[in-house]
Amino acid sequence: MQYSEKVMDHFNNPRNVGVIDDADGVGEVGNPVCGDMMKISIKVDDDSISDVMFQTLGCGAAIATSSIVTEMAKGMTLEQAVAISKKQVADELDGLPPAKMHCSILATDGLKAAVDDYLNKNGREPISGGLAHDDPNFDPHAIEPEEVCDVEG
Amino acid sequence: MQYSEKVMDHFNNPRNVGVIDDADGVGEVGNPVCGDMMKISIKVDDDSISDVMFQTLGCGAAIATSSIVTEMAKGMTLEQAVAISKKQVADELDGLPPAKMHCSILATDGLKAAVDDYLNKNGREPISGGLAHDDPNFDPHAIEPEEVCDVEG
Amino acid sequence: MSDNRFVYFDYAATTPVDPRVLDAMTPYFTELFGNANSLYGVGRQAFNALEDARSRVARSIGAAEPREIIFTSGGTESDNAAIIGITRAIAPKGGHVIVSAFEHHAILGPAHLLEKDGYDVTYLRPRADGVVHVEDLQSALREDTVLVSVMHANNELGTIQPIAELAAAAHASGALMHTDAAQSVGQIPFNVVELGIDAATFSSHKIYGPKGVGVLYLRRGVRFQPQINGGGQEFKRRSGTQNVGGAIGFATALELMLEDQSEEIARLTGLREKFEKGVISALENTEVSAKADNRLPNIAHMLIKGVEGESMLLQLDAKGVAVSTGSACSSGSLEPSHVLLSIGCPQELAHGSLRASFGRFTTEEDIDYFLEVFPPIVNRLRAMSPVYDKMFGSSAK
Amino acid sequence: MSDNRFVYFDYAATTPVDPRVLDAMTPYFTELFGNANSLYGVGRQAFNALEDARSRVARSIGAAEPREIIFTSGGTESDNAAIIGITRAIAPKGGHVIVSAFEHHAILGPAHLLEKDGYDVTYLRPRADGVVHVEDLQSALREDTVLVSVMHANNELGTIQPIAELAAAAHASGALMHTDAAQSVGQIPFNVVELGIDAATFSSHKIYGPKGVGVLYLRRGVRFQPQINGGGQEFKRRSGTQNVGGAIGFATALELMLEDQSEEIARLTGLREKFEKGVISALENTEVSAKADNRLPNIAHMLIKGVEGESMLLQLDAKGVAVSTGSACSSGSLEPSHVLLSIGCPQELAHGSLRASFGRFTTEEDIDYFLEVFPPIVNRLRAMSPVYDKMFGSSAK
Ligand SMILES: Cc1ncc(COP(=O)(O)O)c(C=O)c1O
Ligand SMILES: Cc1ncc(COP(=O)(O)O)c(C=O)c1O
Repeated sequence: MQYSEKVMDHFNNPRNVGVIDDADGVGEVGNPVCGDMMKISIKVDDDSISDVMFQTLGCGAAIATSSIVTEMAKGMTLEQAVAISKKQVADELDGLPPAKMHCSILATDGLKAAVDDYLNKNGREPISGGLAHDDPNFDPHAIEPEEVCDVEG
Repeated sequence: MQYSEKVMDHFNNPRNVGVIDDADGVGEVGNPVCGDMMKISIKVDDDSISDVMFQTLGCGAAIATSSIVTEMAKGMTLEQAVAISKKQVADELDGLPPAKMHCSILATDGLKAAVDDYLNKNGREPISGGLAHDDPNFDPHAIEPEEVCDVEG
Repeated sequence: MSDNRFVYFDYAATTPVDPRVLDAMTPYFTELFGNANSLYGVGRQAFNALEDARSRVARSIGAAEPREIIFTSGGTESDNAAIIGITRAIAPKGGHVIVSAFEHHAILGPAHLLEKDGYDVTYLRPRADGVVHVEDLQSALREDTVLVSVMHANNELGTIQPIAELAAAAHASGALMHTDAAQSVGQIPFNVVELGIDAATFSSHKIYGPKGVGVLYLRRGVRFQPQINGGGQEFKRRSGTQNVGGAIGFATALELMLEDQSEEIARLTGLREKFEKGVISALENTEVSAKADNRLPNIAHMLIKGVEGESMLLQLDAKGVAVSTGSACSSGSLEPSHVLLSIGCPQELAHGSLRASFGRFTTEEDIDYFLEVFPPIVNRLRAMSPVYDKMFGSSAK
Repeated sequence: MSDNRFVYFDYAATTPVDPRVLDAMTPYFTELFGNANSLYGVGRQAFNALEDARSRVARSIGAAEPREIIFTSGGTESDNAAIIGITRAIAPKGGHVIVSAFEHHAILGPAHLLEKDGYDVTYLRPRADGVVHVEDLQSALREDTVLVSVMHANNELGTIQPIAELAAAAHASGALMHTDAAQSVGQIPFNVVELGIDAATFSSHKIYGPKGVGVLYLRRGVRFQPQINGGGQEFKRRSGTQNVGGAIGFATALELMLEDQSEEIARLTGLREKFEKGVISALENTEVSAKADNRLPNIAHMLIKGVEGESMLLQLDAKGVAVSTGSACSSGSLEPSHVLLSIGCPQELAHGSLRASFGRFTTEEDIDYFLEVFPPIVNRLRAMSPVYDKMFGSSAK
């Protein structure tokens, strides 16, 4: 399994780490029991994301996808932000190992949750269409068919 | 599988090769279909073996055991000659690989057959007690339990 | 603190070939290249070398006879062959097998296969101390138990198992005993007769020998169904043209391990303790994973709470330090180590495990360097976590 | 004629590692020793090297994708895995398998195992020319035939089999096709797509690569049940820490074979013809064993009537010449080669077979030397035989 240079860059120098104190919306997805968890806070200005910060506990891919998604989202409309797909996140990072594709769901779900939280706080309908993490059939362990299992000796 | 130096010596410089033209007894055992065959001819003097020669078609061990058995038999009484065991033959050669132990039966059987032939020609009873090769249950392929199968690549 | 520094703390994953081992092997690639099954000179040379290696391995582990040593392609093959080959030979129609729950996948894999084929398999749990207790084995043994397999030292925790007692219990119940000694052989005393085992697994690349070479020890008289068939090499127990150079590499590597074993035990234990104490005193919420005292000298396994293993590993890598983490299976960092779970470690902690394993070329300075670079990494990752304070911070107390 | 001369005519048994191959492998023993499954730098280097080797092998045999290449411990393991792994995956409850009767024991062994487990196995006989004919395969194919395995070139006779036609026939009947290409790959053109095969076996030590390394080609989509389980390496198809240096050795060795393949085909064919003609003209009652013209450039296989193989071999060895004989299985010189018997050779002739196989370092002078020392050996052995004149002498005519 190999991470792209771009993944490693975002992992080693994650952008927008932290919490926005007076955030307009906050999303929190994942679970420490599963090994990864993300919290994302956004400022919204005229239905566009004007600022975004994240905190993530997780593997290299979880941190890198969190970081890139904050860069991608900044300046987007809410509609655009919730439409970011896991494939777009992976592409933006020059690809992810098949076994790590699920990590991009953490990031896109986190962003969706933050947007819905903002809308909810403002008495508006959610627009994310639901989170993968809320689906009872969602299996964060599900991996792409091409996955190669690496092992400790 | 490894032959001892003594086996290799007897294989490379077999003693007593040939046929005694006026032999008193001749033994012929084995079968070209099985891959080994031995012919041994003896001169008998006062119920002792005064001369002995052999011809053998067969593997290194077949030739070496044939050669050593002629050396062992020369000067022996007929009784002593038929009592030579396959183990004695092998010991005399500093051992044989387990897979080749059956070869010493070829040599001891050949000698027994020659002695019995001599006795028979002289109207006397055979003393060898029978040949392994005459036993319908004799399996020349039977190998020692320790045998290791070597293989061509 | 130089960024060019390379500190290898993953000797339990694999080791470099010792130059002396490589020297011993080298002639067998070129001049002495014969097939050990050929009758002519260059073949006999190969055969003699192979049998010499076999005798030396037998002597090194206290085996009664060289033919109890079967050369294989590695620890994984040896494990598979032991579990399946012995069980199927003794109980072709089914029976009961016991393996510990924290065995390497090379044991668990074939155990699952046997289960699929109708055998009963018990996955015996070690206790929280990281040890399989004899009483627990005794309760698990049944009249139809064919084989018990418990590893000599666990490859993650480093805990050493009471193999002699376990073997005695297995034998008392009429079962055979296999032990996977891939992590222990060479590191600590290992004698098949003293342990009273019937079969054992070794892997060359864990002891400064070449990769792709292993040994299956099979006590004389143990019934066995070969798992790779063909030309009948290795006393008909493992077919395939033998890797003569590899066998010599393994034999040499093992002898070198034994040469200075007691000095190395002392030296590595010292390094390990320095490492463990250093981490615990530098970082809150860290501890040694398994509480048993009887552990390999060379493996430190720790829980670094509130941090995910892979991210720790990658950050260390950026500093030139190679370690492993029980949760680094790329089938997802989501899958915590089955070893930690087997001793009752909660999942959220199991994600943050760190294994540092030391070896022949590890120095005090390596440990010092690690203790310099590691705490800032953990602190940074914990600071980046949305839950660290909540779960482990002083406010959580 | 010097007694110190060493003439190696057993390249089909094994080859020395080419110095260029050894050079390519060497760094992976020491500096680049990482475990290819580890995430840190030295592990990633090993991973990259392994995957590079995989791609190069894939390219060399025309495979569609690198992941169709599975590194194993040798030809024997690949053969076993192919026969059992494919058959059991496709027909877990039984079915029909066809293997040719003159396959290597690494195929016949697992075929017998399948038979024991209730599968039907047909051992398809080649004809007297040393070739498996398509019509014969067609008659043997059944509706429930799962797998056909016919070797690309026979390791004793050197005869090349019509794999493309055989594969087409197998496919037309819904069966998969495996070929054991241990003797042919590198020697003659080999392309998995042109041959239309689903699986193939290769062995490194036959092509100047290291011993203990092989490849199983498995076309994408072919169902397979792994025969060695554990960590899930090799795309879950063959567990065990990979022998990275070995994989690189294999890839390099194969590429070197391809580099001058056509020149070597011409050169070796010339040597083989000189050898065969030289033997026939020097010695009565000798002939090439298999009549087919389409034979490997580098294997001469002859019947030397009225002589036993091992004794011939040992006498040649005393002259520094290494050859092999189909009857040299030490389970008894009494067991003639199953290959010769399969093409209808009478047992008494099969005992006297001689295989001389040539390679990269064989010269004209080697052949000349052989033709000098060989006839006196045969004449001496024939003179020592109690039956030569009777069976083959002029009086026997
Ligand atoms: C305890 C244990 N058993 C088996 C193995 C597998 O051995 P190999 O890597 O030689 O296949 C390993 C290491 O990978 C191990 O640590
Ligand atoms: C045709 C054929 N198949 C399989 C094998 C076995 O390969 P290995 O020696 O690598 O186990 C050989 C050679 O021994 C062979 O010639």
